[in-house]
Amino acid sequence: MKKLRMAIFDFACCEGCQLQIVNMEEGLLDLLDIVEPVEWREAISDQSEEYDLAFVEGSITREEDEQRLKDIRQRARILVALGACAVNGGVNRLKNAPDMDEVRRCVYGNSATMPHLATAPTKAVGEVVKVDFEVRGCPMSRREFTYIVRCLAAATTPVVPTYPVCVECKLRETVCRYEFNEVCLGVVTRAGCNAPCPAGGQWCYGCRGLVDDPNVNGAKDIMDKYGKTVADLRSRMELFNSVEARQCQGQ
Amino acid sequence: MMQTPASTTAEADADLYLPRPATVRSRTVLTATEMLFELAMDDGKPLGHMPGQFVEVSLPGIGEAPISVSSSPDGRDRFELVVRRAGRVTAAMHDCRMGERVGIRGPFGTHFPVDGVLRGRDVVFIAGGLGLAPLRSAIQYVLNHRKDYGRVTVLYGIKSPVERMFLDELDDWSRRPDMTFMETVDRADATWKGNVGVITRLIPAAEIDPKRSIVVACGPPIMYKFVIVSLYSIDVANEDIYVSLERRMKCGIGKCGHCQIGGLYACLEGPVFHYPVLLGVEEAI
Amino acid sequence: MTINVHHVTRIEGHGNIRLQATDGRVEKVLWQVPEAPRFFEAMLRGRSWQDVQTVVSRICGICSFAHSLASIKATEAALGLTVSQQTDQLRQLAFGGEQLESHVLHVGYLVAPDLAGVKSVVPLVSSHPEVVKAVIRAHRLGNEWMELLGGRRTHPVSFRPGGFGKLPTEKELGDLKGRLMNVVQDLKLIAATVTSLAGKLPAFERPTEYVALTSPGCYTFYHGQIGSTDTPDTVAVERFEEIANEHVVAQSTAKWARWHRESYAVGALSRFKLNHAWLHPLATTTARDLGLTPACCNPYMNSVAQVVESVEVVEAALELIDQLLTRGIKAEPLRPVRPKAGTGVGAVEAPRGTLFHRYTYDDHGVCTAANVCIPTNQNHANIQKDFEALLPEVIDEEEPRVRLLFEMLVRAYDPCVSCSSH
Amino acid sequence: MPAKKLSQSALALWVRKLIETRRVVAPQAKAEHFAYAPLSQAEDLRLDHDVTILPPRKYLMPPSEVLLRFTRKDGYTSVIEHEPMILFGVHPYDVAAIAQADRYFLHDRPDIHYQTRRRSITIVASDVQNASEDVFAACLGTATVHDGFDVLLTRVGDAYVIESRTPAGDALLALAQDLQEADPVSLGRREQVWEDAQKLLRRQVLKCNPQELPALLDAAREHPVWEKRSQTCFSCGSCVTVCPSCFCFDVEDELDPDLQSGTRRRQWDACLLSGFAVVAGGHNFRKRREERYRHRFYRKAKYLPERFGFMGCVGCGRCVKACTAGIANPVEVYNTLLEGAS
Ligand SMILES: Cc1cc2nc3c(=O)[nH]c(=O)nc-3n(C[C@H](O)[C@H](O)[C@H](O)COP(=O)(O)OP(=O)(O)OC[C@H]3O[C@@H](n4cnc5c(N)ncnc54)[C@H](O)[C@@H]3O)c2cc1C
Ligand code: SF4
Ligand code: SF4
Ligand code: SF4
Repeated sequence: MKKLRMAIFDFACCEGCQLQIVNMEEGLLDLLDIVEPVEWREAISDQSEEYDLAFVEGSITREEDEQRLKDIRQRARILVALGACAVNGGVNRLKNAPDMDEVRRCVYGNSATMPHLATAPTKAVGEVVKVDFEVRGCPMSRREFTYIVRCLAAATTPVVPTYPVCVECKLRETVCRYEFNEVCLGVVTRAGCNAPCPAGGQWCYGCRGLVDDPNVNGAKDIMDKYGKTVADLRSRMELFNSVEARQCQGQ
Repeated sequence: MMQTPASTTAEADADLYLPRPATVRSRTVLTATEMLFELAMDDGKPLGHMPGQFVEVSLPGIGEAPISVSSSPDGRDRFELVVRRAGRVTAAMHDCRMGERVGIRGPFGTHFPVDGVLRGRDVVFIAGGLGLAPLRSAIQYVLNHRKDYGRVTVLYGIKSPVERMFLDELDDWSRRPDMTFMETVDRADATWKGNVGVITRLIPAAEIDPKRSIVVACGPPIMYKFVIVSLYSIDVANEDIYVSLERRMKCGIGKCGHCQIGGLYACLEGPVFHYPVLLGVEEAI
Repeated sequence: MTINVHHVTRIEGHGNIRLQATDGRVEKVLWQVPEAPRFFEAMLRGRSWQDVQTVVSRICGICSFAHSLASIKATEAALGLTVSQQTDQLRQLAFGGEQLESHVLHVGYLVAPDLAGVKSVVPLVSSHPEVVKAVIRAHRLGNEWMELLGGRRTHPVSFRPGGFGKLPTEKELGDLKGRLMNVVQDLKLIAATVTSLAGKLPAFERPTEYVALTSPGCYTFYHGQIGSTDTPDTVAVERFEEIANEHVVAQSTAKWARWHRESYAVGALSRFKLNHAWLHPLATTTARDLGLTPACCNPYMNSVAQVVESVEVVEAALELIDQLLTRGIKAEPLRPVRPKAGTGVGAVEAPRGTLFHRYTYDDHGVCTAANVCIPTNQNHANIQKDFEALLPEVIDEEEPRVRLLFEMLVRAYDPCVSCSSH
Repeated sequence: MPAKKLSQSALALWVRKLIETRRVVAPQAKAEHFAYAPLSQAEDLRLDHDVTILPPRKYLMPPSEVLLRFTRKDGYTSVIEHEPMILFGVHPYDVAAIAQADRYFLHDRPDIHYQTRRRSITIVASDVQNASEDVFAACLGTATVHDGFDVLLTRVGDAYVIESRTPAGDALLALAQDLQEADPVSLGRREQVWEDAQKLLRRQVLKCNPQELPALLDAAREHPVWEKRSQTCFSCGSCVTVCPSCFCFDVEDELDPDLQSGTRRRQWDACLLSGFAVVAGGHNFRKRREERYRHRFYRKAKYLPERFGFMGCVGCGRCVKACTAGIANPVEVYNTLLEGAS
């Protein structure tokens, strides 16, 4: 079987998703049996003109980055968005505000107008170019990444869960965060991560994005039941799903 | 954890989930999305199915999908499947070349009563789209034993002319003096000279004698609603209707729970149902 | 000679090297950071005290534990929360895992190819299988160690303001201890390999100011005050803005810092220079074997200091686990927090150097202002100064060699460039 | 074998002995709750547990289990996994649920994956010492059981009455020291425990005889309760994931790193999940929340009883707690239907 020529690129992000590839440890060696990295700045010093499989990590926050991304898209047969930043903008969307100049001043003070500090509202990769597949999560799950790469190498379509994180909590016998009186987004968030956050002692903050048909009405009722407000829910949802959070009305 | 290599135990033969090897003997493009496969079990034995039954087709690393047997049981060691490219397994199946191995479980499920109540009666087949695939098995069977049945009518409805399958057979059917074949398309194109409109239009025109006929229908979920109403309008009784239903299936043997239609299992009590059984089963049609 | 390295490889984030010289005369020597800035300080405004660490952890995937812990310390300081000794020790223990993981990653995957004269770790898999396996094992242990204490390897979830959301069991700590004892062999092999290749590191020296947290009696990563090689006085972490003096320059989207001189350095070498006296025995021997002395002013030796620290964190962890197990792990449910207005600073030694977070909260525990000062920010100016000193020294060498020396210099700092443009 | 008696300390010694000889799986503390897990020391055993988060079915039919291995070259082979194991401390309602699973998987054409695991499991049942706040087993006749286990333990004061029902059970008892004949007083107290269980395991009260439920449901398809209660359903499947009487599964292939071989696995599935009845092309046979929500009750209280003769619910109450939205409680649903019916 011919190895897929793989490239990895990053835009505005923490590069934690790429780190997951290194974190596969010995599994990385297995991966190298089916893909050949031809460009991966963080790990190797090669560059290439074309790729079968391009992974793009990070959000798009500048005009020049849109161009770079479009160029990558042109060279790539399959383009996969890697991690929340790439899939839906992730935490980077939190900076989007009506007044971007004010945002620049907040960080760079008097120097904010210097041209190299220009920034635009955060976009997900899919808002700039066509994305063929997504690996969700912040960071993405190593298991899911491996699975998706294997599917692509075997020329079949990966199937990823569309049900909420609660399923995985139940299977792990994790005690529900609502029992600790905490606002957990697991009820409306796509599973596939194996629910590490509730198992690790924290609520799910929704990094994999919402399920296809989130029952936000249901979520509001739960807030009442546990003495929380929709504002609590929305403020947590904003972290990784600011677009949806804004649509979630309430006091 | 202990693993018993099952090939060494007698029990392995009894593993309901273990596919048996079969080989692709030929493949024929039917339409842009449908392909006909001729398969033979590697053990050389006939599949042993009845018209209307289905098999579970496995491709390693991709998965399994239920597919109706489209050929009539005729004693040969070959059988035919029509596969529409719909998802993972069916797409990978389309990539299967001659000589490639697939896994087969089954045949499973109920069948059309070709050896039972159909005998001696007028038979009306109503096929919507891919529904022709399973019905073809029964149609062939009936035609092979033509003298056992009364009038034979086949009504075939399809979205557009390019989706017609088995053109030679359709042609043959339309010429045969011992049967009636009528077809219609939802949308005609430049080449199409025949009927245009939904399949129910054919029903009044088919001169079905409600007293003598048994109707056997197979098509997409939406088709049944209209076909049944139309059959009522020509006084066909519930007792004289059989339908074949499709549901999601993960085992084919009544364990996985996916294909439940109310309390019925599409893989055990179906896919072929005597229509009265479905009356009052809200999820059925 | 014109050298333009557009995006240095094998570092975290995007940085460019721009060198130009004619007839032995330097015309341009620049360390550029074109990384897209992310505006985390702006993002934090309006976030609840409970969600702040979740957000700031995303500043850096490689040192997310450092960010989470600095963040939690800052939030606790602002809200007036105190934590138990157990919590404090478990956090320190967790942090050791990140130092090991990060250092091994840097030395084993990113620096080693240069020493071996190849472009990535991939060829080393076949040319140096034993040491690559040791690197993978040590890296895996670092990761699993982090996962045990932090709930995940990257972007931890078990640390919560006031304590832990989930505690490790005594059995798990016991198991970790056993594995830590085993990893010592791997670290020795890695150190020996680095020793054998240390000759490949350029003999370039440029004294500068070295800054790190310091806390007498302990080779600290987690507590302490700001120390410097330029002054015997230490400064409270709450005053970090006065020592970092962050400013914006045209060649970088990341801010620069300076204290007593035009630039200063943070990171493993700085920590070693300030705190070497308190290294554990095996780490002390390792430093000696590697030829690392407190007088060292060679920035390339930062990677060597990381090897020493890898040993140090394992020794320190073994000690911590013993103390924790002796007292026994006690369930300490999180106490409800009543938010109040306040401001607080948290500082830790991230693998790459000193990291500061400052937050201001209002009465409802909503963050109204934040300032985050990253190790690599504090190093950028120093990298530039190193560049300026190095180029004249090597100006007569072949272009590829010069290019390599500069790339290696950048890598030696283990820069977290995207982190610095947070 | 006639009933015997074991002191608390003898019980602990016996458990220690069992751990030495075989994998023992038993309820242990997990946060504020309990979960079945491999027992490494007798001290961790919690026979006083109210209910475990997941039922013991996770050992009879693991959440993810290999059915087959395949290679591209050689095709498929069955993988029959099993591990001799003692399921220790199983509450009566869970024993009843295991009997249901036996019936479900072994009737007609037996599932040998289930069968092989099942045969290698020895069940030490335990009468309930502390009732969970949601339990209603007594309403469904599963507060106590008289078969379906190998050994039954019942706490009577400071001691246990222990009774073996099978040769496998006898073999376990043979490992116990200080076994005494159960005296009439202890046996009498055991009777009392069984009698009390009928009151204790009735924290929720079903206001009809379970046999009446199929008929009740027959007339209730259009009842507003489905729509009303399912409004807040998250389609998270928690209620069925924790259910000892749910058996639905999904099957998936997984490739090995070399892409040339791999496994076919079955995973627990849940009819409450939105994709459960979706077929290729996207048609969903149970598209609306209320349809999925309703299906669960019909499957449990109508379809399964009609097909297999058992009600697909043993009254453990796990779903009540597991449901974040608080709508899964079957007793509430059936009682609401009853109100309308009367
Ligand atoms: C009794 C029966 C007879 C059928 N006969 C034929 C036939 O003759 N020719 C033909 O082309 N198709 C037939 N189908 C439909 C065919 O099974 C589906 O198109 C096929 O399962 C899609 O699988 P996939 O892996 O390609 O698609 P994916 O969408 O990738 O499927 C994923 C999984 O969903 C399940 N699934 C999806 N769609 C269906 C479905 N419609 N029915 C059951 N399970 C589904 C399968 O278990 C599959 O593994 C029949 C279905 C049934 C139930
Ligand atoms: S998705 Fe999360 S982990 Fe991945 S790069 Fe973005 S911030 Fe980092
Ligand atoms: S902790 Fe969160 S994800 Fe888990 S069951 Fe509870 S609500 Fe669902
Ligand atoms: S539990 Fe939630 S926050 Fe955690 S990884 Fe999963 S989706 Fe992301």
